[in-house]
Amino acid sequence: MKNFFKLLNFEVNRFFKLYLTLIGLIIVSQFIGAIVESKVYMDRTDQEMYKNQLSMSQYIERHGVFSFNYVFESEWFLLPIFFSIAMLMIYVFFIWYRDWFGKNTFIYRLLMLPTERITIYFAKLTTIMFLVLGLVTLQILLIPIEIQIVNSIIPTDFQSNFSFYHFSSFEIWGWMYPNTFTEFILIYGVGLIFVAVLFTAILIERSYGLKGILFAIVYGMVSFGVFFAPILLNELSSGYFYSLEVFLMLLVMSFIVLGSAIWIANHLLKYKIRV
Amino acid sequence: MTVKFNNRDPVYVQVIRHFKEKIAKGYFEPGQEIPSRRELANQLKINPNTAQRAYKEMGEQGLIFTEGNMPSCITKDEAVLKSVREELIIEAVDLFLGSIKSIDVPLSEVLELVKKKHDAESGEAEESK
Amino acid sequence: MKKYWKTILISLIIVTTIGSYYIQQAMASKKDVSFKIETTNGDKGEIDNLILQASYQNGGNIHHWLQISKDGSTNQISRTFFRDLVEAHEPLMFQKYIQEYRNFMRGKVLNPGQYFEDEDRLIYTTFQSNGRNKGLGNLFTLQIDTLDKKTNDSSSFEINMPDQVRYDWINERDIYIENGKIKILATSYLNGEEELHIYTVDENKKELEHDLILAKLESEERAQTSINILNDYNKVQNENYILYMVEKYKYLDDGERETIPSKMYLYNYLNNEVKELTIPAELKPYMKYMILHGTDIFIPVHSAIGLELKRYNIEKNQWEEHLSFKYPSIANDEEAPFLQITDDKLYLVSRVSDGHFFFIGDVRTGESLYEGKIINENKENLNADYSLMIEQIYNNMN
Amino acid sequence: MIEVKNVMKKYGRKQVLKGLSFTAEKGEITCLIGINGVGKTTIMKAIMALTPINSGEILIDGEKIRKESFEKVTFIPDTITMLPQMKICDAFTFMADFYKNWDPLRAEELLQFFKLDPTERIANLSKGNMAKVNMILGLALNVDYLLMDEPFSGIDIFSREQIAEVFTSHLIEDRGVIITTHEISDIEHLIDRAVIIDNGEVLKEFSVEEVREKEGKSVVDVMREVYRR
Repeated sequence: MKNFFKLLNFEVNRFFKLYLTLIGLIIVSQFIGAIVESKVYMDRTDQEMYKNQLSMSQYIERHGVFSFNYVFESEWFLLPIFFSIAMLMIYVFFIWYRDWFGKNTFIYRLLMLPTERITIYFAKLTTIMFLVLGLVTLQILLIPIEIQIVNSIIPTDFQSNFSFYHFSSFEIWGWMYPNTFTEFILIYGVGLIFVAVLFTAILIERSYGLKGILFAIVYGMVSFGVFFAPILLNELSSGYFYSLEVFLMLLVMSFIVLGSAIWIANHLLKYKIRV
Repeated sequence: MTVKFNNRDPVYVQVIRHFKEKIAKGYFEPGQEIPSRRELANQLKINPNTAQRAYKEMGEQGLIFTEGNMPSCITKDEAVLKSVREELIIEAVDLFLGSIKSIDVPLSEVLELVKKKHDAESGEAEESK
Repeated sequence: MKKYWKTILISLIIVTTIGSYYIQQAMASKKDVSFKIETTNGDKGEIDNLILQASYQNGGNIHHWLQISKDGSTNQISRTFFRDLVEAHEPLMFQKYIQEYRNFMRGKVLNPGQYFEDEDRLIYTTFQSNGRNKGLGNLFTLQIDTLDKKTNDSSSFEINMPDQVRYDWINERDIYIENGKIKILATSYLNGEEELHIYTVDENKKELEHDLILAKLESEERAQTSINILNDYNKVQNENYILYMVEKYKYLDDGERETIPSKMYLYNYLNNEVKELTIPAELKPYMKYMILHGTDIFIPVHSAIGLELKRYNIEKNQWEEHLSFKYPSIANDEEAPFLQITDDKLYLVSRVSDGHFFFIGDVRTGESLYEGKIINENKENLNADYSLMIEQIYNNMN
Repeated sequence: MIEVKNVMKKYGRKQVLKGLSFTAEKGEITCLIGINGVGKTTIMKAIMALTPINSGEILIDGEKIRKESFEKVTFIPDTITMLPQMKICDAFTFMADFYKNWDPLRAEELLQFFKLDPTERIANLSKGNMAKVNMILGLALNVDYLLMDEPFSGIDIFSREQIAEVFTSHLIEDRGVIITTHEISDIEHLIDRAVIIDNGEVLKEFSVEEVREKEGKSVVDVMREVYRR
């Protein structure tokens, strides 16, 4: 356990510089976005009002007040998020391959540590989740600030009130910030399983070389299949099962998939891994 | 001290011979302390186990002695020391004789030459001092 | 310890932030939009067993579903993930079915038009297409599942529709069962043509006995014609009559469509007769709001002083003098008033300045039983221009 | 004692180890000799469970390798096993973090012996110094067995001498050492036992002193014989 935390900390530190730059990028880009979008809106409003000689109230009649979607659906806001997601996706692979193909083959050291090798797997897995949740948190913290920025630019009459549960009505937010904590756990749980399966696939490749790539793909597809089997089953039986039943089946399947991913990874690291 | 070892004779044998020479030359006084086997190994760049072996042999031959866990010392036994010296001389002479046998010259002549050469060298040695 | 500060710090931030985010969420949903019914007049008892299944829009176009009863409203934003999983969002009648007949209801489409219920049976019928060969239409098999409500055992049989019954899809509207005959009212579509059918099945012979076409629309006329069935969509019990109109309309330049004089028909399950209803000219504009109730047809006419219910009795086939319910004008064009007549009771919900007016009247006597208001309890969570739509009013007793 | 019992291993079709066996005693320096690519490194990896074997078994003091074993036997590969961006001292803290039997004093001593600066980044080290640091990472662990892969290859003569010196010091004493080389002459006098390997098999396993004593042959002589066969 102690070693797990040491490794976790170690892995986090390895990514930390990059992580900070990522965070910086998001903050800067989103703040710029908030400013630019609200300025653009105000310019448009002024012109409109000037052109057709509208009073503020008349204008609001016609066009409605400022909506935060202007900001939250702008590239300024979304691109850095997608970029971060992409980065983390890449890092899921990098976090392993760097230890083999890095300038110094650090994997020697990792595999020779006097601790169960699966601990390394868990540490790396946790690291990824840790980084993801870190960014999720960052976004929660940024939103209010951005609202402040917007409201400092937009005159009060044009402001619309924004509360967090409307937040979850944009599509991606619905996924990133589900309404209830239960859903939060479930969604990020699925994320965890996804990463775990990828990790195991990577280890398969690392253990069996070229052949491994094939195995890895097969393994990946099987896991995917097993995971979605309940939904498929329900489709085929044209909705024979009630959603609660489907959910419970999914739950069981997820545990099977996750369990097997860990079991396989453990076996590979113990007996099959190659340096 | 450094020694050039050959690869064919056992290293420990070569170490012992090296010690005998030192004794004969009188670099080692009787009862003088000698380096621990670790130091020796380090100095001669040999495996500590070999050094150990060498010391063991020398102990058996009575060349060195160890009291309790005191560092080992060169033996004080004159007889042994003397025998070491003789052993070396005899070895050398045997070698010498062996080589002149092949070209059979009368001993007297040889001895002449030997004497002359020896004096000359030692003479140079004198001057060089 | 101190060389772990980064990790520890970040973890703390994550936990606290996400934690407080969801605590805040919970808070937000506590003081969530919630409606309550305020009695202004009449017998409170009227609403004791009523459940109004409704949805409201708060700006944007997301429908938030909720149920309003005398004890206020269930708020749906705070609905837990699991309440969704137990079909809490389905119409109440089906929630009830699923609770009581869990196995029978498996994999069934929740469309009232496909169900029939009386005191001892629940029957479900569905047309299953054999796949999709577009153009020529699909062959269909009619599946009929019967549940004996007493013994709770179910039986099922299938009938292959004859070859001439070829459609792209069939949409069931109503089921009527009388001594061994199952009559299915369904609209069938093929290459843009629309037909209104009565399929008669003999329960015991298990065969299609009769296929009656009530109405047919050619693909070209469908652009400005449609077949509207004016029966209560949610009624699964027998109704002897089907009231339907072939509505013709034209589009005005502002995109609104205007009904032009159209024909209204009445089909009688008992004798398979169709007859056209002649509507007095002055009522024609309101005909598409007609409501069939038992042997009466009602035409609501909203006026300044309240509501007039023109009444036509089918058996006597004559117009009888109308009922009128008096209440302050509720003329309002944003939200069309909601009208429902069940068990001789008229339920009306209509937008008024400070909420929604809720009225219950007796359609036999025409007297007002109840008047009240549905109002939003905490204004701050709802924009002024919110809209509330009543989907259906249920009476828990039956 | 490390026992390697007829270990077989394939890489794809190529049979790299063909039922190879030998033993290495604690307190002895055993040298695996053989030209490059005969599977010397593979054996070491196999001992450390860094590569799977197809058959045979490897025992360390009679047990299969477990996580505890890594406190008992360590491997010094021919590349350094720390991250380039680390300082030498960082590397040491890492070791101290994870290994119970990391001996910081000895690490210090070795740093001084090799005249290395602990604040130096590993990336900036010369090849020779990197090899030395790599050595320290292994030597400063209080392990019974040390596996060294080609510690002398490709580094400058002085570094070699320094490293060679380590072998004659208390740092090695009483430990079991397995060392691979394709160039025996540097260390001929340092080793106790030699295991001559050629394409995946042990050609001869012997104690060097014995051979010198009984047959008056040098290790190289023996190699000549066995290869000629």
